[in-house]
Amino acid sequence: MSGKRALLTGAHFLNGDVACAEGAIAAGCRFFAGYPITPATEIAEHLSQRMPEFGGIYIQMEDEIASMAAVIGASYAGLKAMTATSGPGFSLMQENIGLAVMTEAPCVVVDIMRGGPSTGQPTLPGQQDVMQAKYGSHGDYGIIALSPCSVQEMFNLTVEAFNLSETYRLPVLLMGDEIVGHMWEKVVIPPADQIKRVNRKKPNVPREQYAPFMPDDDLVPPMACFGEGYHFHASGLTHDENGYPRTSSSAAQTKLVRRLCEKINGNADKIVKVEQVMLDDADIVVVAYGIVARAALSAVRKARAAGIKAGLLRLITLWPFPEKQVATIAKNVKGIVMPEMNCGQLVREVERAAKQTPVAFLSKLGEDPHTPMEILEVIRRSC
Amino acid sequence: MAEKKEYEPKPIAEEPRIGVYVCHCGLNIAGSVDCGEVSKFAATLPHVVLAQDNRYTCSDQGQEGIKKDIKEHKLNRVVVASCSPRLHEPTFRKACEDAGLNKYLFEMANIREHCSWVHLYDRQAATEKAKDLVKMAVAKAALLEPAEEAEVPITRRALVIGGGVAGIQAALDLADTGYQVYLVEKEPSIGGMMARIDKTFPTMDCSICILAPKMSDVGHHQGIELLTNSEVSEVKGYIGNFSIKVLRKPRYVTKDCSACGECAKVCPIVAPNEFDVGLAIRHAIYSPFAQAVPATYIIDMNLCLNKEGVVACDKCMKACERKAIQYEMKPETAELEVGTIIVATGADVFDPSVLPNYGYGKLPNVITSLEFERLINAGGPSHGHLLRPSDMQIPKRVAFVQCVGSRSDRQGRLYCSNVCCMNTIKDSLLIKEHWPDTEIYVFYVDIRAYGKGFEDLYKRARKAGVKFIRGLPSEIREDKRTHNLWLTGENTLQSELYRINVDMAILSVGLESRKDSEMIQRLLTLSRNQDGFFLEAHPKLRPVDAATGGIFFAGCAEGPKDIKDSVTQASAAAARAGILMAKGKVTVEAITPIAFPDKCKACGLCVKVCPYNAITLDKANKRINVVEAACGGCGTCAAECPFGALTQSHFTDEQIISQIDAVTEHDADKKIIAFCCNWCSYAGADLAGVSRMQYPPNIRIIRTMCSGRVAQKFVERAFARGAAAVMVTGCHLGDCHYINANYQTQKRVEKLWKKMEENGLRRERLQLLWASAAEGERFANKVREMKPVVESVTPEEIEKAKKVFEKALRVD
Amino acid sequence: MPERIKHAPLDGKTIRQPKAEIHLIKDQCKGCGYCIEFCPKKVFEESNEINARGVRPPKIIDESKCLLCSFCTAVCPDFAIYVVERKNEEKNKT
Amino acid sequence: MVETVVQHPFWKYLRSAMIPHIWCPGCGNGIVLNCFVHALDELQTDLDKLVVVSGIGCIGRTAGYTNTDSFHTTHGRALAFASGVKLANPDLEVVVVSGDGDLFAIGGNHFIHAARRNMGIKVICANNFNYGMTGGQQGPTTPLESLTTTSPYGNIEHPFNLVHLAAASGAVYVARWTALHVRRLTQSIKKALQKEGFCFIEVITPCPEIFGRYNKMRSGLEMMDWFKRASSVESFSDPAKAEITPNRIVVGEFVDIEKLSYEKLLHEKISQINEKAMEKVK
Repeated sequence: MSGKRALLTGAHFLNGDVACAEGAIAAGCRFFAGYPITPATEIAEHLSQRMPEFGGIYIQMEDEIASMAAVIGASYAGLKAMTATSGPGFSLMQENIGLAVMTEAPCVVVDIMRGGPSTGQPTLPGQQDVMQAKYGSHGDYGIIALSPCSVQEMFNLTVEAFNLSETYRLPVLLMGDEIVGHMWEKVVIPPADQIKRVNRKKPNVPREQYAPFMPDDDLVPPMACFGEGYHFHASGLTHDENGYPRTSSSAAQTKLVRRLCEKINGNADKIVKVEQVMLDDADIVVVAYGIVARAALSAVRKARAAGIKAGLLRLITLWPFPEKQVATIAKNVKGIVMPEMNCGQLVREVERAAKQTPVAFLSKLGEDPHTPMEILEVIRRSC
Repeated sequence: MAEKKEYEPKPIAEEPRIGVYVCHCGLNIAGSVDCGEVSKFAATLPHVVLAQDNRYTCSDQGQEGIKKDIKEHKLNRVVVASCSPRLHEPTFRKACEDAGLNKYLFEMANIREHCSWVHLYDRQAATEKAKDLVKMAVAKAALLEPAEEAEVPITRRALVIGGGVAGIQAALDLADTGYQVYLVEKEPSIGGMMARIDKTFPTMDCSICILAPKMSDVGHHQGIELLTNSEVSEVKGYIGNFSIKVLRKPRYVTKDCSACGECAKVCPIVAPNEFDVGLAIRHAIYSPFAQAVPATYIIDMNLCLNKEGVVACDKCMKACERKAIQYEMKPETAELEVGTIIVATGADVFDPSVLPNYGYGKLPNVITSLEFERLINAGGPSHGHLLRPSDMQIPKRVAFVQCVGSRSDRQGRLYCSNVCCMNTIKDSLLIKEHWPDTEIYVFYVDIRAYGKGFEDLYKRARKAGVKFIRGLPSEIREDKRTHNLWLTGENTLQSELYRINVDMAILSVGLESRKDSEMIQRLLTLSRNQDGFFLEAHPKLRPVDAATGGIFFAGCAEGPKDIKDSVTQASAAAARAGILMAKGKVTVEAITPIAFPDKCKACGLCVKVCPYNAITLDKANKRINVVEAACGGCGTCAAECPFGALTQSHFTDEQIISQIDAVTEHDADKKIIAFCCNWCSYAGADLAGVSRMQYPPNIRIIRTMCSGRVAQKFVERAFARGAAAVMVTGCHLGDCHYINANYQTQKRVEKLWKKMEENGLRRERLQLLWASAAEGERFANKVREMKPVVESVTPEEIEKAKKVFEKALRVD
Repeated sequence: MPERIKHAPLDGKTIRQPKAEIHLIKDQCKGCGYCIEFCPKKVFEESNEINARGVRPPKIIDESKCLLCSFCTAVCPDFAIYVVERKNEEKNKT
Repeated sequence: MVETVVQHPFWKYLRSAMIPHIWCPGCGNGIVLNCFVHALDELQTDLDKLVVVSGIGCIGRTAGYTNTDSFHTTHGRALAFASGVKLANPDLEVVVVSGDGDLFAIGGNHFIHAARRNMGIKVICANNFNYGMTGGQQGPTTPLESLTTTSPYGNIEHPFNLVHLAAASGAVYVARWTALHVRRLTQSIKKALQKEGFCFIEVITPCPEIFGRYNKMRSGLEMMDWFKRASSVESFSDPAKAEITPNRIVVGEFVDIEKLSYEKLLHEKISQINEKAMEKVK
C-alpha cells in the first residue's frame, strides 16, 4: 500500500477484514492483541503490518483470553485498543469481556462470525453469535453490538465502535460475518479530518478527589489512566465509586450493576442505528442485519416490482436492541419477515417488539446464505 | 612400587660378637645407677665380648671408641645403655655405619629416661633395673640382622602452621627457594605477636613497619597459599608424605572485599578488640588491625545478630558496594599433600590475674606489658598517648614489675621468658622519649641483657634516669581516691623495705606455651618438655627438628624467644625442610614386614588389618605381596598372622620374645612387662623421665613401633614365664601414628581379658593404657597404681597363669 | 588470641550507640508473634492485654537492648510495629 | 517505650482505607507486601509510574493495598493484562503480585509466554502451597503427600519447581526466598525493579490457618520454624535441583542475566520501520 504513515483515504478495493483494520487505525486505535483464527485472521495480519507504521502496538498473544486481557490493560494504559476473532475465540474472550464491562474499559472486539457450535465451519458464514454477544459473559450488563453488511460498513462501523466505546466506557462488539469479512468491494474513505473521533472523558478534579467509578449524569465515569498520578484502583470485584471491593454489600452490587445496564439502555436512543427502506406505505417489512440484509433488500425490490408493498428495516445496532424502531413499524404492517443465518436468535427480540404483528422467520445455515428469491417467497406467503 | 623380595635369612658370618657401652651421662645416669656394676654384669652376658662404662658415650671420644672397638674386637653387634633411643639412636647408628657395621645391628637400652631419672632415690633398685634393661638389649642384639632401607619420594610442598613472624619468615624462605607453601593461621590475619608490639629492641624499629612489608609479601607471593582463620584438623602419613586436613572457618566476607570499612561503620554491635587486648573497640564485622593480611574483613558470628540463617540485620550487606558479604558461608575442609611441616604456633602471654597480690584485673591502673604495647602504639586505642585507664591522664610515675609469671615455683612458671627484661627496658625508654620527666621504676630479680646491643640499651635506660630496683614488690595496693598505686617490697641490694607510690604499674608478663599446643602435639605426634614447649630432636645438634621426621620448629612454639631468634630459627627450619625436599626422596626405616610364604595360608587377615592397604592377597598362588613403599611399618600384620607367616624386620617375633625371656628369667613374679609404642606411650615414658617423675622400679619396657605390633602370644608368653603383670600401651584411639592400628591392639587385649577371666585369672594383671607423648604423668600414675596389684599376685596365681598360657612357650 | 580481657575499651565512649524508640500500633497487631520470636535481642514478650482484634500484642521488656536492626518492622505482616532512633537523647543529658 | 498510633514509615505506600488487610494472623502475605513497599521506599520509586497488578487469591488483594495505580484482574490473567499495560506505556513499572495457583495453574500459560517474550514485568509470587482463599485446595505447588481439602489422602501430584520453570521459560532474573528471609527478599525485589525484562521472585509464605492446619503446622511460628530448619541459601545453584521437600528448601538467586526486553525490541523495530518509511517518502 502506498502512502505509509498516512491514513488511507479515497476510493479503494478492499476486503472486509482489511477495511475493518483500516477503520481501526482511522479511529485512532493504537493497540491490537489477537490470536489467529479464520475468518478474522486477515485483520491481525493487516494490522501487524500497519500498526507499527503509526507507532502502534501489534502483539499476538498466547490465546484469546490473553488477547482480551491485554486489550483491557492497554486501554487502562491510555490507548484505544482492539482485538478480532471468530466464534471459538469469542467464547474464550467472554471472561474478560465481562472484566472490561465491570472495570468499564473502553475497547473494541471484532467477531467475524462463522458456523458453530464449537469449531464448526471456519470458512463459512453465520450469525450464531448474536446472543452470545449480549449474554456471553456471566452477570448482567449492557453491551453495544454493531452489524456491518458491506465492506464499506466494516470501515465505518469500526470507527463508530471505537467512538461508542470511548463515550460509554465499555467493550463494543463489531459482529461481522465470514462474507463481509472476506468479500472485496469498493470502499470510499473520507479525508482524515472528516472522520469523527471520540476520546474518553478525563477527570477534571484534583487527584485526591478523584473516584474512578463516580459517574457523571450520563452514568459514565471520567477515566484516568495508569501513570497519570491518580493512584486509583480498579477491580473485577463488585466495587464502590473508589474502586474498592464491596464483596458483601448488596447496596453496592445493586448500584453498580444497575448502572452498568442503565448507562447503555438509558442512552439507547443515542446509540441505536437502523436503515429504513420503503417503509412509509409498507404492508410487509423484512427485518434483517448483516450480509442477509443485502439479499433482503433485493427481495424487497422484487416484491415491489411484483406489486407487493414490501419494505426493509436493517438493524445496524443489534445491541442495545432497536426495540422502539421495530415496535413503531410493527404497528403499521400486516407482517414481518425475519431471515437469519442461525436457528432463530434475534428473531425473538423482533417478536417481542412486534407484539401481535406476525413474524415469519426464515432460517438458513451453512454454505449459501439466503437468496432474494427465498426471501421473496416468504414475503409472498406473508401477504 | 617395588615388591618386597621374599625373605631369605642372611647367614651371619660368625657368632654374634657384642660390645656393650654403659653411659654415665655425667651424673644423669651415674647419679642413681652404678654404671660400673652394670657394665661388669653386661660382660657376663652371652655373646658379649666387650663391656665398658664411660662418661659421655655420645661424645666424639665415645663414638670414636665404639668405631675403634668394632674394628679391633671385630664387634658385629653394638649395645649402648644410655638415654632414649628417640634421642641418640641415630647418633650411634651413624657411628656404627662409619665403622662399616650395618646400622640395624645396633641396639639401645634406655637407662636414663626409663631408669635413672625415674628412680632417683633407689640406687640399688635402679641398678638392678638397668641390668635387666641391658640384658634385654643384649638378648635382642644377638638376634639382630642387617637390613637395607627402602626409599620413598618426598612431596615438594611444605605446610607452615602459624602466621607469626616465625611462620612468615619460614614460609617466605621456603617459597623463595621455590617450594609451594601452605601457611595456616588460626586468627583472621597473619602477623602474630609482633604485629601487636610497638617497637622492637634493641634497635627501636617500629615493629609493624618492618613486619607489614613481609606480611604483604606473603599475601602476594605466588608460591604461598595463605589459609587464615583456619586450623589443622587432621594429619596422616609420614615424613615426605603427609596428608593434611585444614578446617577453613568461614569469614562471611568474600575476597571481593575492598576493606573500605563502610560495613563496620554501620554495624550496631560493639565489642572489645582482642588484637588490642580489649583496650579498643571493634564491631561484629571488622578487620583486626589496619595492616591485616588478608585485608578482607570478617564477621564475628558469635556477636552478629544474624543467627541460624535468619538475617535480622543486613546493615553491612547493604553498605557493601562490592556485595562481598555472605552470611551463609559454610566451613570448608582443605586437603593438602605436603612433604614437610614447620610448626610455628608461637606462645601465649602469662595471665597475671592469678596473682592476687598484684591486683591485676581489679586495679584499673595495673596493666600488662602487652596492654602497654597497645597503649603506647600510635595505631592503638589511645593513638600512642600513654594514658592510665582510671582517668585517661598521662601518668607521671610508672612502675615496671619484672618476672611476672616467670622464674617462680610459686607463681607461674619456673623458666625465664627471655624477652621481658629487654622489653621493659625498651618500654621505659619509649616513655622517656615522649614524656622525659616521667619517673620510671623497674623492679627486677636480675636484668638479663645478654644479647647483641642489649647492654647498650640497658645503659641508655639508666642514663635516661630509669630507676632499677632489685627486688619485686610483694604487693600492689591502690589509693581508692586517686587510683594511684602503692608498691611495697624489699630492695635486696640495699636490703631495705621500699614503699613507692606510682600512677600506673606495668606487669612484665612472661611467655607460656599455647593452650592448644597439646592438640598440635597429638595431631603431629610430637613431644613437649615439662614447660609445655615442643621438644626438639636434639637440644644441641638438631635444635629445629622434631623427633618425628619431616617436622620442624620455628619461634616461640619451641621456647620463649625474641623476634630476632624467632626469625633466625624460622630460616633454619626452612633450610632443614628445604634440604629434605631438595633431595626429593627419603629412606624409610627397614621395619617393614617379612613374609614366609611356606607358612602362609592366604587367609587374608593381614590384608584386612593393614592400615595402609600395603598388603595384597594373591589367592591363585596362595600368597601375599607386601608393597614396601606403602607400608607404614606398624607391624600389625605380623601380630595378626595366626600362622607366623609374617614378622616385622628389626622387631621380629624372636627378637621381642628374646627380650621377654630375658626379663622373666629371674623374679618374673615381681615385674611388670610393658610394651610401649614408639610414638606415644614410649615418648610419654621418656617425658616422665625428663620431668623426673618418680615411680616404682618394677617395670620393664619393651619398645615396639606401634602397639599394634603386640601379638597375643607376646603377652601370653610373659605370663607363661611367670610375669606378675603386663602392660600394653599405645597412642589414644584416633591418634594412632599408623592411622588406626591401635584398634587391633584393643581387640587383642579384650580377647586376652576374656581368656583370663574364663580361666579365673584377674584381669588387672593385664593393663591397657592409652598415653600420649605428653602424658608422662598418666604413664607414671599407671605404674604407681600397678604396684599393689603386682604385690598382691600370689604364687598360685602365677602358676595358674603359667598353665593357662603354657602353649605360648612353644616357639614355632 | 587467648589473653583474657580485663580492661574496658578506652575509646568506648568515642562511638555513639543510637538509642531506640520502639512504636507499637497495638490494634493493628494480629498476634503472630514473629517480632517476639525473631528479635535477635529478645526485646519483646507477649503482653496480657487484649487488643481490638482480640489478640495479645507484644510488649517491650527492655527497649535499651534494642540495636535498631528493625527486623521486627521488616517481619511484621501487619505494619503494627516500627523503630526509630531516639532523637532527644543529647538534650536529656545536658 | 512510646505507645502510639502515629504513622508507620510505610504508611504512605498503603491505601489506609483498606488496612488492616484481610489476611489471617501469621499469614506471610503481609510480609511480602511489607518487603515490597520496603523495596519501593529504599529505591524511592516514582509511585506515579508504578502499576501493581494482581490476580485472584489471598495475595491478589495486594493490588488493592498498595497506594499506586493498581488493577485486580480475573483469575490467572494478571500477566496478560500487565503485558497490555507494559506495551501500551513502557515508561510504567509494572509489577504483578499474585499467588502460585493464579500464576501457575489457571495462569500457567500466560506465565511461560510472558517469560518467553521477556516482557518487562516484575513478578512476585507468594507460594503458600495451596488455594488459601477458597479454603485450602490442592494446587500446582502442593508438595507430594501433603494434606489439603481436596487431597485428603495425601497429594499424589508432583508439584512445579517454580524457579526451574521460570528459568527454563526465559526469565532474566529468578530468585526464591521464604517469608523469613525478609532482608534478602527486599534486596531481590529492589534488584528486580532495577532490571530490564521479565523477573520472577518466589516467596515461600506461611499459611498457618489453612495449609498449616492440615499439615501439622498450626501456627505461623511453626511454619517459619520449618523454613528456618529446611532452607539453605545456595545462590546460583542449578534451579533444576531446587525442589522443595519437607527437609530442604533451596533458596537464593538462581538467574541474573541481561537480555533485551520485548517492549524495547518492539519499540526499536517501530522506530526503524518509520525511519525507513521517511526515507521512502523523500
